[in-house]
Amino acid sequence: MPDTGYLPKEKVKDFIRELAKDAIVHVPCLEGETVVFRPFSEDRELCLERPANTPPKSIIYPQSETLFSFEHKKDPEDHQKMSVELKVDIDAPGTVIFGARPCDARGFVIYDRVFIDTDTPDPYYKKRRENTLVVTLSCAAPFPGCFCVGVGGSPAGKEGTDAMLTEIAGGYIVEPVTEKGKAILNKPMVEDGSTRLKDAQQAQQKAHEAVKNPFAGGMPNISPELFDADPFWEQALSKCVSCGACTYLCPTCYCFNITDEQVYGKGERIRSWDACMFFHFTLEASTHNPRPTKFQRFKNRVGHKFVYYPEKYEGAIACCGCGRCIRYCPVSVDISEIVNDLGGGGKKEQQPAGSAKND
Amino acid sequence: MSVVAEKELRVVGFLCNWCSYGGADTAGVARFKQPTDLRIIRVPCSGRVDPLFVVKALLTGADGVLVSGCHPRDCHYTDGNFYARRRLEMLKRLLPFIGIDERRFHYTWVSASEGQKWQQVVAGFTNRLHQLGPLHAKKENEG
Amino acid sequence: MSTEKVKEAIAKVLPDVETVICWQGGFDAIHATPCFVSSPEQIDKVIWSPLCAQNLASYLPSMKKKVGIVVKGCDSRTIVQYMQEGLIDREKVVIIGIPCTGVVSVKKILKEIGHEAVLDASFDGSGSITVRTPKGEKTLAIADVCPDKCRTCQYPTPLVYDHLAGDPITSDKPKESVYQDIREFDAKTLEERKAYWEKELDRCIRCYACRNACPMCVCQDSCIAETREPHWISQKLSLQEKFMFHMIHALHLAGRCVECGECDRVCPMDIPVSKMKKKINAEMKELFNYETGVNPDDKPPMFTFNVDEVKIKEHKL
Amino acid sequence: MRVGVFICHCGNNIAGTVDVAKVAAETRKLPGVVYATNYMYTCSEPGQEEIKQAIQKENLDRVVVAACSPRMHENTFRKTVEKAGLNRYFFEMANIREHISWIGEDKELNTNKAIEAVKMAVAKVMNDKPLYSSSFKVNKRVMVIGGGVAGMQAALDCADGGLDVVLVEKSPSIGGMMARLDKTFPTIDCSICILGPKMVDVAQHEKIKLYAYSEIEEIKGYVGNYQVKIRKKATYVDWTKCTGCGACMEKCPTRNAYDHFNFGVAPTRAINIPFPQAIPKKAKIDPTFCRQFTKGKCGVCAKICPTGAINYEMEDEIVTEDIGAIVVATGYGLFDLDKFPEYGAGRYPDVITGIQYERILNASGPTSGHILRPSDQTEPKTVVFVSCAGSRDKSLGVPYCSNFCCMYIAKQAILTKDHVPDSQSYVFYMDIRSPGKGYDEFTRRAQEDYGVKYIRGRVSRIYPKGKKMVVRGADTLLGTQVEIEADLVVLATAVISAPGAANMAEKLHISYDTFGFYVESHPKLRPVETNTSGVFLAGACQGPKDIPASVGQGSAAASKVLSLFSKDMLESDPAIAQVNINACVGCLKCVKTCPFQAIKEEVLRSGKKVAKVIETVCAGCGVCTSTCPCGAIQLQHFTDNQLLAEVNAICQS
Repeated sequence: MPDTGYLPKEKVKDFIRELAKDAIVHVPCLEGETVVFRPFSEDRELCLERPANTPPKSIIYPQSETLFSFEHKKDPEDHQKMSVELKVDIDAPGTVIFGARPCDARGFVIYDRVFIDTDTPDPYYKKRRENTLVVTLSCAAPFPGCFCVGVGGSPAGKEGTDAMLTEIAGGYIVEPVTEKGKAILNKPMVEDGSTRLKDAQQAQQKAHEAVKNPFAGGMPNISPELFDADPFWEQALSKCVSCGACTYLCPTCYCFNITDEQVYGKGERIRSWDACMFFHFTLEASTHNPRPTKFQRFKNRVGHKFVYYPEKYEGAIACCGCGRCIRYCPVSVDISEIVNDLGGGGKKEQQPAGSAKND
Repeated sequence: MSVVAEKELRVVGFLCNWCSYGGADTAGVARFKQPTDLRIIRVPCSGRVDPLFVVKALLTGADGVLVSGCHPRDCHYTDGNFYARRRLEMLKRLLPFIGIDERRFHYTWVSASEGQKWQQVVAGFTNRLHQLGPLHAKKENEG
Repeated sequence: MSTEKVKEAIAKVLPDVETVICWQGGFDAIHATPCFVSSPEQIDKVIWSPLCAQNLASYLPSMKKKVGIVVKGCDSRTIVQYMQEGLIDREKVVIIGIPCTGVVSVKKILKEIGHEAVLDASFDGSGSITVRTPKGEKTLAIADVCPDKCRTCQYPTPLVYDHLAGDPITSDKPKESVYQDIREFDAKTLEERKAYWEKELDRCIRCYACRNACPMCVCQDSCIAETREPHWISQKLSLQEKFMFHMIHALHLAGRCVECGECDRVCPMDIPVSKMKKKINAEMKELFNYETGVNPDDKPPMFTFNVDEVKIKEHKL
Repeated sequence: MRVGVFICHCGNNIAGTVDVAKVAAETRKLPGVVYATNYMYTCSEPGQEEIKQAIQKENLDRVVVAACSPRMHENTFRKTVEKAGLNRYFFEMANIREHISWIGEDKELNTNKAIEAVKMAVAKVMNDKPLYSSSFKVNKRVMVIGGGVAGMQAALDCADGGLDVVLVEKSPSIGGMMARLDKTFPTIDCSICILGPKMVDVAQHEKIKLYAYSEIEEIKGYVGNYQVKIRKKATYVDWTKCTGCGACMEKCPTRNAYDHFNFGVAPTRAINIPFPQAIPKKAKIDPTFCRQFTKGKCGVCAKICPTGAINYEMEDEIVTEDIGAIVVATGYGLFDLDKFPEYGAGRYPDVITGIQYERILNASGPTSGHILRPSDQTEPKTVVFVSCAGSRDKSLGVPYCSNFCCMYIAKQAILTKDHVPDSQSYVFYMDIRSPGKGYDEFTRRAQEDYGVKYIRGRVSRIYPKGKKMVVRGADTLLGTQVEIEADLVVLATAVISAPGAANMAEKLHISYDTFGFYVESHPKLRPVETNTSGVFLAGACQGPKDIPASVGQGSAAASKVLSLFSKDMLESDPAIAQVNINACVGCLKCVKTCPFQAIKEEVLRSGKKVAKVIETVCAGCGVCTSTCPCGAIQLQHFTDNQLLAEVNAICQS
């Protein structure tokens, strides 16, 4: 069996159909002007031309998920006795994410460290991650706001991916990354692509060079003084409207909230995405909030991605440079600009460890 | 446990304490027979009825919502129903825009002495809803 | 329309105020971003062009000191509405008005250029924008890529201002055109409308960008979409909950939406968020002959009443 | 949470069409409910005792009673749970009688509906919060609006009970309708002879402050603390100087002014004292007729007045009175003759109303008590009375019975015979309604002793023929047409609500029915109370009633005021709006919509602007709660979450 496959353009749909035989295949679909991941069905309009507005993160890490459901049950013999019945469902069906971008897949690596590679893995995330095959599509050109190369990624990066497609004339080169990914080379629509791999590599190289690198001179060395200076954030964030677009569209944001939603004796315990841009983030029951202003909350967002996470995970930056937070920000807040400003001109010597480790 | 399947629809009524709740009591005292679908929530004034209650009910399972207050000028709180009238009219005009039949929402004025009118309102609205049928597809294990 | 006139006006106003809220260039050549100018040397970075789409008036209620602000005609309705509702102290705002012939919608430009990264963009002064991408150049008429609100703009010149940067202009758009889209949507069947909203709202990710960018959403951190006291909606991501959120948004804006279109502009999922509010506005016009953000002495219709409502007829069963 | 549910049979009223045992059984399955039982009469003493015992024994912390309407017994049971140590707001009622058992015929559906009603109540009670009243001082002054016999009685009883009374009368004299009557039935007592002394008592009572010729402008406040603005209408006569000598009236050159007191039977002067016994006996000028006002010159009265009391420049004056309770005794009005086209629509001078005939009969009336018909001042020999002129007539008039017309017709017929012994009276009637003490005997006397001819049937037409009025009607007992050539026709026009009754109700925040009569709190058990605490009703403003009933209600209302004022402090209703200052964004939309101006702006120490509820002014309507976009101002006991719990109980479970 060859190491590299080739998928002719006209067979893409057949290929997805084939995958859909024993898994739910999430594909980027065009809805109006919006690209969103949807479970594949024949009436969907596939869109591989540009990254989805929302990353596929919710497929493995849902925006809102039921951890368990509960119901208060009365003892039929003694109505004074009541028990609580719990139901947990952590089963995850076989799933394929098709057409995610390398930055999207890289987001999963950031989550894996938090939810899987620990002493207490999260069963819900773990099960879904294990049962999901990630087939990415490398980017041929950058999109507004993209800066993956600045944070150690690449338009053809393979972190978090099981197999990667790269567009060449007439079709796609299929490069398996993991054992799981190799299996798709067996699908009947996939031809041998070994001879054309270099075309793909050329395209990848070209794309890599076209991506803007805001940290061209190296990752800024964040100044602790600036980082802790309120005026810095007030200056940089006056325009921020504290919405959750940046966090909810971010492939690497994973803060969550847990709430019980019940109506009349039964309900569910829900885990849902939180966003550090919201006032309710870290709002305490006493009504005290350690981060009462948007400045403090945005500091948390930058800190989490560029300071705290790297401190905890051997320098890995919790940002994949997909550019969505810049692209979709109502007031065009540019996180790369803020990180640069935080550097105050000082640069780190080397590329981020997160990517270096895997190279 | 819920409304009796096939026979009843889910109808939520918000009644002001002073007029319409009293009107419903008057209808009861006079034994004016009515369909059984309606479930009544007592509020002090129709002005207390945030249109969002109507929306919430219609979105979460009600087949119809009825709001009834004192006749204009006869509000126990002087002006409450004047606000209600504007808000509820606005809602009535918005509902079809979002795809909910405006006939599923009715607002009216019934005084404490109008037992007969109350009977007509309940019967008329319930019949209308039965003609329209259920709003929601049958739910399985809705919680 | 000239940046120089705006800069001059800012320079004139600046000594009187803490800061002037205006626009500067954004992360690429088709984005502008709000900026807060508080010293003369910062004036240089100020721009004024059809890129300046954001409604800066939204920042006013949160300003504690006296500020200057640059507004377009449409943005000025926000200020008028704030005055109606007592949300700002007019004495503490110095308004630099700009007569505006229309701005551009970044979303529409991106659609035209295939969502490519933008290398450069320029305006030729005669109503078109030329955008350069790695794939080449494209010249677009602003009239083709303007937000929908510009197509029916009735107030190109601000309704309230202290300084006007430019000469007043009047609208050449027919008044009837404003709610044409609403009337067209009204003409659809109930099922079509229902299906439309189910499809559109299903994309909502509840990021609340529409809410937070909305100048009239006064609650912000206290929004009942997130509270448990009261607990109107849950954290589930069902269509029902999304619908409920948008109804909260729409009903709280009933007779208050100034049609600035910020909600539509900022939605990352391209949901036509403003549509329900515009529908209500059309009804407010019909019922009470009320138009938001036009006359500072008007009363928002949901906070007042007439003992005899001429247009509201009792509904029969 | 430990909720106890008590399901009432109400004898057979509920148990007849609701399976109460099943309701109890299903209720026991509800989460939170630890005790549920059904009982024959929950409101009875043993029934209430059972609730108290269950609270102790089962350690209940919330109680639901499924029985009749909360408008009936909510207070009863609140007191019950309070006596057992629970907060009175940890109680809810499910109305399974008026709203279920009495209106539904299908027992299965009724039972299911009752189960749901209980479920809603349980959902609500589990969201209830304890609320605590605060107390406030009562201003022990009472205002009586209306100086007719009912209002006078109320004023005198209150004053005799030691209260300060403010009596407001819109016409120049107190006395009301009774002062216009000639005699009263069934005793043929002289009306003014028995009323006059009462009027004098009112005038002389040191505790009663009288505002005659004054109207209520505005009422603000709440029980115990009302502020009432009174408009003292301009009389153009300084009443502090006027001695009531009547010289002005004698000399006034304008002789065609409309006489309101005599209902226009004859004209009066532009400056007049309405009647000899008027209290206060003071003159007033009617500017619509006075030449000084219409033509700009005259001044006769000013010249003639011995005390110089005339003041043409006088203007209305507004005074404010602080009071604690209000008795409304605004009386009634009469149906207009214009409404009867078939009776000439008021065009025939010899077709008059019953009250006009009273004035003609009256010794101090325009004819000095001689019966002379208006057209030619001759003595009528044939008089026809038409009862139910507008009453019990859905198409032209009002559907109800005007209560006292049958009686006064009999009285007037008797008096006619007394005055003109050779006269013959006829009465067209539908039914003779005479259920009072001695009443039926009275109507029989009219027929048997005075020869009044009663014809059962309605009058279809009245038209002139020479000097006579032809009354054409049916005699339904004989089954024939009847035509009577009468000299005078008296119509017993329907009693309607007083002019401006609706407007007054709106000022008072009380309810009125379709016809403008004020609605009492309960038709049987709270006949003089209204739903607005501190406002009581007396007399015909609540519905047509005769003198003894009006006097009785006047006294009843007074006793209610006296018992209300027996305490120095009143307890406030804690179910009012409350602001969560953490959630409040200070947009102050609630301030704009509050119907009571009960919300004001407050600046916290942090500089944050928030809304603040003035507790004593808030009436608990909840308009603010539905106005507040962020849910920061919540009407207690009807909060968003409490109502949502009910909505969810219906829609989502």
